[in-house]
Amino acid sequence: MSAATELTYLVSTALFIFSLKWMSDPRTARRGVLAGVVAMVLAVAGTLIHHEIITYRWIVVAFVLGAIAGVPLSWVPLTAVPQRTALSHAFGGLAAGLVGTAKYYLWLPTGELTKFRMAAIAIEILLGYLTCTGSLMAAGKLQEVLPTRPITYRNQNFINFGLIGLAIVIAVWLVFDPSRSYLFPMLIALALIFGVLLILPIGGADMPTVISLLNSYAGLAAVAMGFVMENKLLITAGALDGSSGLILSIIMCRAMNRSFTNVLFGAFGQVQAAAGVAEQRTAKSATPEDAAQILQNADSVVIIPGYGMAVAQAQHRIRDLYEHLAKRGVDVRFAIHPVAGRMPGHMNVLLAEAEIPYDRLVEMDDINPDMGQVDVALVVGANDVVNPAARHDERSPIYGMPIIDADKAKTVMAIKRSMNPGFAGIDNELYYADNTLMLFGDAKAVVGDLVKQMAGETIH
Amino acid sequence: MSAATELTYLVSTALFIFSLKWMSDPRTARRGVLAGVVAMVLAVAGTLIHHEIITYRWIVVAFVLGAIAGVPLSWVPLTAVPQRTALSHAFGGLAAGLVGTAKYYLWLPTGELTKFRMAAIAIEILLGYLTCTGSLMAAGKLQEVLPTRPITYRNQNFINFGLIGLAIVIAVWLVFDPSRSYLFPMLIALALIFGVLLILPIGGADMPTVISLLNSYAGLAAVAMGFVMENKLLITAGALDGSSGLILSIIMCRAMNRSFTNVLFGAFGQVQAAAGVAEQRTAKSATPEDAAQILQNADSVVIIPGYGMAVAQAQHRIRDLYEHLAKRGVDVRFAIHPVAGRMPGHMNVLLAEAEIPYDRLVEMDDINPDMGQVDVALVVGANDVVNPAARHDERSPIYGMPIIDADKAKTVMAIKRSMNPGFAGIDNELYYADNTLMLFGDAKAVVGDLVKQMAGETIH
Amino acid sequence: MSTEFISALFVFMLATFVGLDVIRRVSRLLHTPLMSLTNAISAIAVVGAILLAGEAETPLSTTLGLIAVFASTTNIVSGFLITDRMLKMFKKREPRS
Amino acid sequence: MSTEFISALFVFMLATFVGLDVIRRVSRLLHTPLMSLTNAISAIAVVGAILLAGEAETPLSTTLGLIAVFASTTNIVSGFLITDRMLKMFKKREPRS
Ligand SMILES: NC(=O)c1ccc[n+]([C@@H]2O[C@H](COP(=O)([O-])OP(=O)(O)OC[C@H]3O[C@@H](n4cnc5c(N)ncnc54)[C@H](OP(=O)(O)O)[C@@H]3O)[C@@H](O)[C@H]2O)c1
Ligand SMILES: NC(=O)c1ccc[n+]([C@@H]2O[C@H](COP(=O)([O-])OP(=O)(O)OC[C@H]3O[C@@H](n4cnc5c(N)ncnc54)[C@H](OP(=O)(O)O)[C@@H]3O)[C@@H](O)[C@H]2O)c1
Repeated sequence: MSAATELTYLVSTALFIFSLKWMSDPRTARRGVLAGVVAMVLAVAGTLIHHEIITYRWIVVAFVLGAIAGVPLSWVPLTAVPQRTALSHAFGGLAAGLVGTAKYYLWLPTGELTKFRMAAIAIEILLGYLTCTGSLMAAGKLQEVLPTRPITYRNQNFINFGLIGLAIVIAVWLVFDPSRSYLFPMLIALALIFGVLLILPIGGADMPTVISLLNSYAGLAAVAMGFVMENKLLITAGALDGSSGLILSIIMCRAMNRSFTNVLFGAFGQVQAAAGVAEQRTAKSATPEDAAQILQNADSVVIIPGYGMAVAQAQHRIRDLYEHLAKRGVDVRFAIHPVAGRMPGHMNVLLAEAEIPYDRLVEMDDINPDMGQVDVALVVGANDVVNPAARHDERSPIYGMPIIDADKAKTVMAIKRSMNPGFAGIDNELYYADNTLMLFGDAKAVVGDLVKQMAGETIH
Repeated sequence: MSAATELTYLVSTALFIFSLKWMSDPRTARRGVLAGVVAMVLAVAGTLIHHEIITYRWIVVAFVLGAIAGVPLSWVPLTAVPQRTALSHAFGGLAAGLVGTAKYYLWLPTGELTKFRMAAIAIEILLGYLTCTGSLMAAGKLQEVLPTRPITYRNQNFINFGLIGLAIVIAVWLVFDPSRSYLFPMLIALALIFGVLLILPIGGADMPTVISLLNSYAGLAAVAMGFVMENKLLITAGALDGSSGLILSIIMCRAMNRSFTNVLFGAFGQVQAAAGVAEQRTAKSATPEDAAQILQNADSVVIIPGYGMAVAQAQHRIRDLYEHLAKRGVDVRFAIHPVAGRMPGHMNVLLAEAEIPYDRLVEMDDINPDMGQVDVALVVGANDVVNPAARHDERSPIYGMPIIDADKAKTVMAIKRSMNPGFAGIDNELYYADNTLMLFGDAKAVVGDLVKQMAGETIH
Repeated sequence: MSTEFISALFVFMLATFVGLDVIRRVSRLLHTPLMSLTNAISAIAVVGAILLAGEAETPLSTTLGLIAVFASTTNIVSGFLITDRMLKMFKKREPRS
Repeated sequence: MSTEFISALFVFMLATFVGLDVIRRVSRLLHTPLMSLTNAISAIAVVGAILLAGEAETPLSTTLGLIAVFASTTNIVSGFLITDRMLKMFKKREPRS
């Protein structure tokens, strides 16, 4: 690497760090993106000026094609963001894997394959290809082109661990004798297969956790590539990435009060589905008219959105509702549970899309103390995140998961289509509480009706 | 460097980082020290196993002597901590300077002095020797063996900048032609002299700021040494150190609402001393009896310690006072101003020494909102940090410096020996306020009397 | 183990420290954009891909390299674009008033 | 400029990032102990001093090295001891009850 290139890499690294630093606050976040872009441009430029680069034409072609493919990928609706992320992790993993593969076959004949390089390559391709197929599976499950429910079979974990064990043995073997080139394709194959098997038993709703785990794998693959190519930029950027993925998945697990192992091997969302038999208690339901009345007469309303709002794309209607109530001087806040929806921060993005100012969004820990004073808690397509069982019922699969105390509000109104359980597949006593009124129907439709009611009244 | 050494260095670096991380909380802080010790031991051990080391005997001797000199240095009374720190910065700077010097004369004949190495050496010795003499001066002023008031003369800044400019010119010259060995001693001399001149115009009470600035210089000198010796551990540890010193001095400047330049070239504490002529207003003073009465009948008391408490070593008496009042069910809290005393966190350490539980110590920003409800604010040897002028008097030299709003308390009692001004050398209207009672005398004595009063009463 | 390797380790360790610290302080509000931002950053693999494709040592390496370049570029472009698109939506002041 | 130098720069930059982040989060309560802890850490110069003294290339270098070792050791010992002494004092629970 020439000094020029190395220095560019240095600057690029610094910019990547600032890019992430600036994400700590919505006001600086876009600057963060800019920094990231500049950093990436510098990285590419610095690499292109590297003397050993001889052919540019094809690279440019690849750039152009990549851009052409990339732009539409950025147009996906926000509900499809998880899939998109998964998909591009697949690309990232693939890239890492391919580079590792090529390096192996380049160095094999020339005998440049030191033990150390071989080890790095082995790690790179394992992580790379595993991430590739794994992410594809995840994307498939999220897009529901694949069955989202966990697919399990006897000795599943045994088989998985067997596979990965075998892969490691082969990797070690290669490290000590890189010339056994017939082992290399086997390694690749194992990585690809393992990626698939790893995701099979994981329920669709656990995908976000898995995705950010895959994100950190992709990062680590880049780090390994950095060790292979003795390239510091790859190492730093990869490390930033790896830690990010790791922390996000930890946050999600904590917020669900579950362990990594439980997420990865627990086949969650299947066993419990059985437990989802609702005892025959009766839930009171209300008409949009009544609901609109109650809302308008309230002093303070807390809206608790959940996955259902995302599915129904109800955020814009909710914005209208929010404005109607605000006009009437009702104090409206939104209570955001860290794992409401299907990815971290899911609700924030949707509500932001509907131009609801983010200073109206309150985090769980900040709103819970006030819930007692709230007149109306309007639950829009949320279920597990407001399930009181998490507080008191040891036997419940979500016991211990922190929830939003909607039940403490004077009146609770819950919008959902049926009495069906949510992601955790368990019944929710909140709906049977005396102070709860159900509003059955698609979230978008129901909220729409509420707004009509109010609009109607404001007219005559 | 052998791989073994390098790896030890890697671990050592990690430990240094954790050592600082653990300082973020008093509960883990001591573990932090342990980590630091282990890291240092590893660093030394890793270096000793370095193959090129041939003589050990003398090194051991140096270790022993160093330890012998070091232990007593750690016994100094807490009020002398700033001096001690300054003194050992002097040692640190000296070490860096000497190593740089030696390296120069080692490489000079062998022609190993690349431009880059020469530059690194130049920076190392400049910072090193400057830190050495500068810290000695600082220590002298703090110990008051040197006049603490700023020493100024005409064109002072002009001369200082001239000197440093000259030093830089010489350094650059050496970089381009290291063989001009006669320049090297001049560089050393200039660094040494500059260190002295830099501190001369700075008032004794500004020393803490200067010390932590010197701390970061010492760190940067170590970094430069790291570049000279191509030693990563020196670079990382030095960088940690450099950033620490920098941040601490920034915090202090902020808390005094002053700029670096003002601290370094403002000759603070001299000009204002002139302005310290108190207009003839009368301050009410009270007897210990009255004071004890008032304190016992209060529901809530906030004690605001300042530099005077440190000088008088009154913290133990204050502990007694605290316990007497606590026994009587009075709610006693301590309001800690970030720059009360003469070094950051000065008050915390003294009060901790007196075994006052640290959950009773409240930071300025947290206590100020409550000051309005407080019955008695007991100011013990604090002055500037409770001077209301900082809030409203544009012309005051401390205008804009955040203060503890003692004046808002229902009753204020101020313990000090006279009406003399404090560090900033300005009059304090608080003492003339209607709700203020002065308790004249040495803090230790006065608080002692207060305690006696209460003890007395508790008996009969 | 070369010094080159150890200094790589140093860089890796320090970068991880930085990463963990920085990410921990990202506002919850922005976790979804963060995911796609880091996703774009992970496309840094493009560097390795370019080197591979550009040095054009064997047809195999060049082709694999080019595919990798293509794949990573897609991530870079889509990743940054969508992140910015999401962030554009976050508004503090009331929209219409 | 050798790669060795640049990777040194990398290490320096990253370490600074870490340092600034870590120090910023040190509790105000502990700023005095922090000062003496970092003061002890700055005695890392002992590493350079040992190398210098140990390689014993010229009398001059050895002597200077030894003095440096002495000076830094003093800092290490006194720095860590006094820091710990101060920290021992910080108690949360009420002393006598
Ligand atoms: N956010 C993350 O990062 C993340 C990651 C992994 C797992 N998870 C899990 O996902 C769950 C999120 O909880 P949540 O309360 O937000 O969602 P939830 O528990 O999955 O419940 C969603 C509810 O919305 C209702 N719904 C679905 N479509 C609807 C529509 N079109 N209109 C109205 N209602 C609709 C469903 O009831 P009906 O079918 O009766 O309408 C369902 O009960 C948690 O269990 C969390 O652990 C989250
Ligand atoms: N903490 C830091 O890091 C730091 C760093 C640099 C500068 N400073 C500066 O230091 C000052 C600290 O403010 P401060 O209010 O704590 O102290 P101060 O403003 O210096 O006032 C101390 C007061 O204590 C009194 N005093 C001295 N000896 C005493 C004794 N034996 N018994 C009783 N009273 C005694 C003095 O009045 P009498 O003479 O009448 O007794 C004096 O007015 C601020 O101006 C700050 O900017 C602090």
